[in-house]
Amino acid sequence: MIEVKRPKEGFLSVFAYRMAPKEELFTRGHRACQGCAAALGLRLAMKAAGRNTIVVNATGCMEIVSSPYPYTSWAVPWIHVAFENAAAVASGIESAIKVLKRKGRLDPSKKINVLVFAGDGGTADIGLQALSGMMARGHNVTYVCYDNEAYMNTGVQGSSATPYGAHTTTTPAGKVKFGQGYWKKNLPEIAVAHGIPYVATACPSYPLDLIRKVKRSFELEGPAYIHMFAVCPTGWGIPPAYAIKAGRLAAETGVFPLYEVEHGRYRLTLDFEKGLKPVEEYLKFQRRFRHLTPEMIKLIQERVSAEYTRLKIMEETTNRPDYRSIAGI
Amino acid sequence: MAKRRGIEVSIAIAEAAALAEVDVVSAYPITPQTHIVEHLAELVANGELNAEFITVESEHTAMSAALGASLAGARAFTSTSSQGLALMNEIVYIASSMRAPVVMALANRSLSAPISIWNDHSDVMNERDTGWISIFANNGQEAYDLTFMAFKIGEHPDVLLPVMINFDGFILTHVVEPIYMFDKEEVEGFLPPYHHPYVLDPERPVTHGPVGLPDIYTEAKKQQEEAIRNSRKVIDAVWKEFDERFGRRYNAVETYKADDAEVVLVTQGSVTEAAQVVVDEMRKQGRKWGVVEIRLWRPFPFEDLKKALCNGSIKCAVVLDRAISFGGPLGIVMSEVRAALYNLSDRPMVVGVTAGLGGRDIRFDEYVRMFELGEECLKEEKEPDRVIIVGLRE
Amino acid sequence: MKMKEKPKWYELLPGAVIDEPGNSVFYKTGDWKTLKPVVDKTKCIKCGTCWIFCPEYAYEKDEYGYFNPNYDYCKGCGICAVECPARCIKMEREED
Amino acid sequence: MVEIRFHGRGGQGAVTSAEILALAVIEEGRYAQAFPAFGAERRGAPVLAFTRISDEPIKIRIGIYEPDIVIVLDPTLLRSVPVFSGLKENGIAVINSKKSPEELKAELNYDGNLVTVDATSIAMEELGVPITNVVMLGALLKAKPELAKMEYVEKFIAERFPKIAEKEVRAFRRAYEEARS
Repeated sequence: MIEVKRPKEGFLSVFAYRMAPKEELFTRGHRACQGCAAALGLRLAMKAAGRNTIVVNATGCMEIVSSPYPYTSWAVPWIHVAFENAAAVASGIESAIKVLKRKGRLDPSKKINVLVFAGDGGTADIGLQALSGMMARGHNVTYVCYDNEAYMNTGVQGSSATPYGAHTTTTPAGKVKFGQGYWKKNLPEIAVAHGIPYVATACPSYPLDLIRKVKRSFELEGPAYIHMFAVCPTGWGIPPAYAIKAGRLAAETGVFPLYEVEHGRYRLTLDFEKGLKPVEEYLKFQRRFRHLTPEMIKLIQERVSAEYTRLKIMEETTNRPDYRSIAGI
Repeated sequence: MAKRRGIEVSIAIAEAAALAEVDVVSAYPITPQTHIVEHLAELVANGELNAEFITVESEHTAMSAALGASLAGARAFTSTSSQGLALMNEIVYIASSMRAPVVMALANRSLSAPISIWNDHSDVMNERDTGWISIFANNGQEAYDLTFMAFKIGEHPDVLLPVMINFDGFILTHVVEPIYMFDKEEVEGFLPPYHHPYVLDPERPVTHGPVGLPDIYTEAKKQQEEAIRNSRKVIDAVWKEFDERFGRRYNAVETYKADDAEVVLVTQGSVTEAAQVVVDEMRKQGRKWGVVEIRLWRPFPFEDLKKALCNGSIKCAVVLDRAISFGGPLGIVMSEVRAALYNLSDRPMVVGVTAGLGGRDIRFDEYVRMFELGEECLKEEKEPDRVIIVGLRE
Repeated sequence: MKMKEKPKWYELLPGAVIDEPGNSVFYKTGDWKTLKPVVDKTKCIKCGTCWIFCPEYAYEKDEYGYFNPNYDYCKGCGICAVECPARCIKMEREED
Repeated sequence: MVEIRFHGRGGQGAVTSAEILALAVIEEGRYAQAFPAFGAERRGAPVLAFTRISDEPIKIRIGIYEPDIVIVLDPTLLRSVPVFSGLKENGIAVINSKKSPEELKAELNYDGNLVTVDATSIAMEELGVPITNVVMLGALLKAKPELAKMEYVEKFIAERFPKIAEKEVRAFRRAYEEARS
């Protein structure tokens, strides 16, 4: 058995106040829904990123709620251009920083982080090409996809990150169709396939873990992709008060495993020695899943278990000394 | 001193961008623009140009990255054609709205379908209302000069708008011809260092591209409209300064033997000089013809055009369109010329023709036909509603 | 806040840039709520869980180390009440 | 104005020779234009390139339909391409062929000015490859010496082919010597 070192802070938010940066760079007065986990995720990510950060925001919930003129919730330089091109705009900004430093027009010793926030639609669907280009070219950018599993900004339409079986307004549960008809696109693995230095999943229900991962992404040179689970009470049909709980359940059931891949080496940052809870616990209190039949739940359970096992195997394999020595980790 | 060199026009355009010491080039290959960006990539690869060359995965990203770089404080350049421009369209509009002074060299090419890599003006006309300053070059020298000056115009603090320089694909891009090229010392001080008053700087955070609720959108658009209208002063000043320093004069509307002409052909781009040759030849036969070129397409030079066309001599202006507005007036430039003169009592007749679509050569006799069409309309005292296609097999 | 909600067109910065970082703090979202969190300080362990999980960071730490909701921003989502490990936060109805 | 049309096959360098000629003319302070015909062809297909030469700035930018000179880089093109199309009455055809002008005239049923040179053999002997674009420029200058100055043409040949400049220039000179009219 290979010993994997896991960070300890993962689940103890009780220590959060002492351990989290106090500075708020995503300021209040934003117009996100009550209990919006994406807004919380941005707030936490900004704590990690710090003041010397340029944020590029794709069109989407977070862009809309944080910048209705003349108000801005951004205490850092921020730019929104369009829906599908946040990674492209970030590529341009990062290139500009690089050349301006080389030409001495920016202080070369000053580290400026470039951080992208985009939703799942802007990442898994319309923005995938731009993201792929950014990762392939190796821009030193951290791309955070806040995944609320549908086009929430336009009123809960299905995206390719919408989970199997979920009801959305374009994948409605009707008499002959039962919600989203295909499996959620695995974006973190697409990012891993680009061979970039850092890929992670995160969830605001685990704030210290999220903060640590965003920080880590900036320590490593090159592109980083962080897939952030963002519970959407409005779109999922759950009480706003349960936003954090729902995220925790997603992790505990294995529906959204928390892991990171650093230079190809996998690590489950939150592992459950006693095993995962059944997915039904996660599914049952969400309105978007309430039409699911036992057969569909079984199908989902099998898929989740298989994916979790695969991750464990990846962790095991990529931590083997022979792999690590060849991969130069 | 500027050296006269035989050079492919594409290479010269790339050299103009290099002369401006662009910081970021982001571009995607498309015929017939490719030689421009290939040459810039080569200059960067050889260390002759200290810039970041971003090999983007689409034109959409090319413009997005250029916009990002521009607002991050870098002088940004891109180049495209046809479908590439059509794909960028969304960000082309946003770039001017966000006041990013990107410079784009546009090798004019037709739009699909059927797919055609050859020259006409469908691509630029499709972007007519995107809020860019848009200027036409007729030959390699002009393409070189105008590209270099575009940075000075767009980046001027009173302007802060992107500029596109149009030159005909293949017809100009792939031609080797003599061009006077500047050396660095010679243009010293002409182009100030890049400066944008609201860059993405952690020392002074700004929010770019906020949500424009109905309360604000109209005002934002009005402000943008004023900006491009006011850019005219800067454009004229930059062209004047260039003339004073380097001895080549550019005007928003260029006229050729129009003073005593009865019929003029109104042109844009490389057909202008061909039309001049036709005028020279036919004047030998006593035909009083001339050429009026709309070099500055946006902001539209209303006053200059009125002055050029309502000179007391011109009775008919035949406008040569190189693109089609389907189901509309057909001729885009024709409509604009007609609209510009609409309320003038002494205006000439405006006749629209189109030719040279999708790379079809316009031959000498076809130019003659265009002028003659104008003469026929004068004789019949009838201004046709729609554009006549010249050189069509019927 | 010096920026205007309804500026004239010539009062806008180029591209409608906002040059007042984080000025949404002047936009109070406190009137969104129907329920408001009330902290029972006798049970509070001052851990800050409410603070870390609040999407609005409505909780502010006072001089005694307690975290108090700022009702100007609190939207009344109730996350704090659910997450509080000491169970010291109750959601109560806003007064009429 | 002199208008010249180059006939070659994609990859044989017709465009390069059209450009070298234009560059040599421009170097003298005169005016020239060189450009390819912009087709959809790829390597191997018959292609065209053009050069215009003038003492005045050149304003015409369409293809050349009535050339003063045609140059045929590859003898096999004679079979498939109407190379004489539009050639002016007093125009010149410069053709890569082993045959003498008389033989070729009879064969092609053409009685205008004709210059031939065995460019393929020269290219094989001097360069080791049957690339005849530069070689044919030698024959062209023999046919019409006032087009451009030999030394400038050689200068741009050397610039374009820095690694085999000497060989290319030698081949060019041989063609100039060996061309028959």
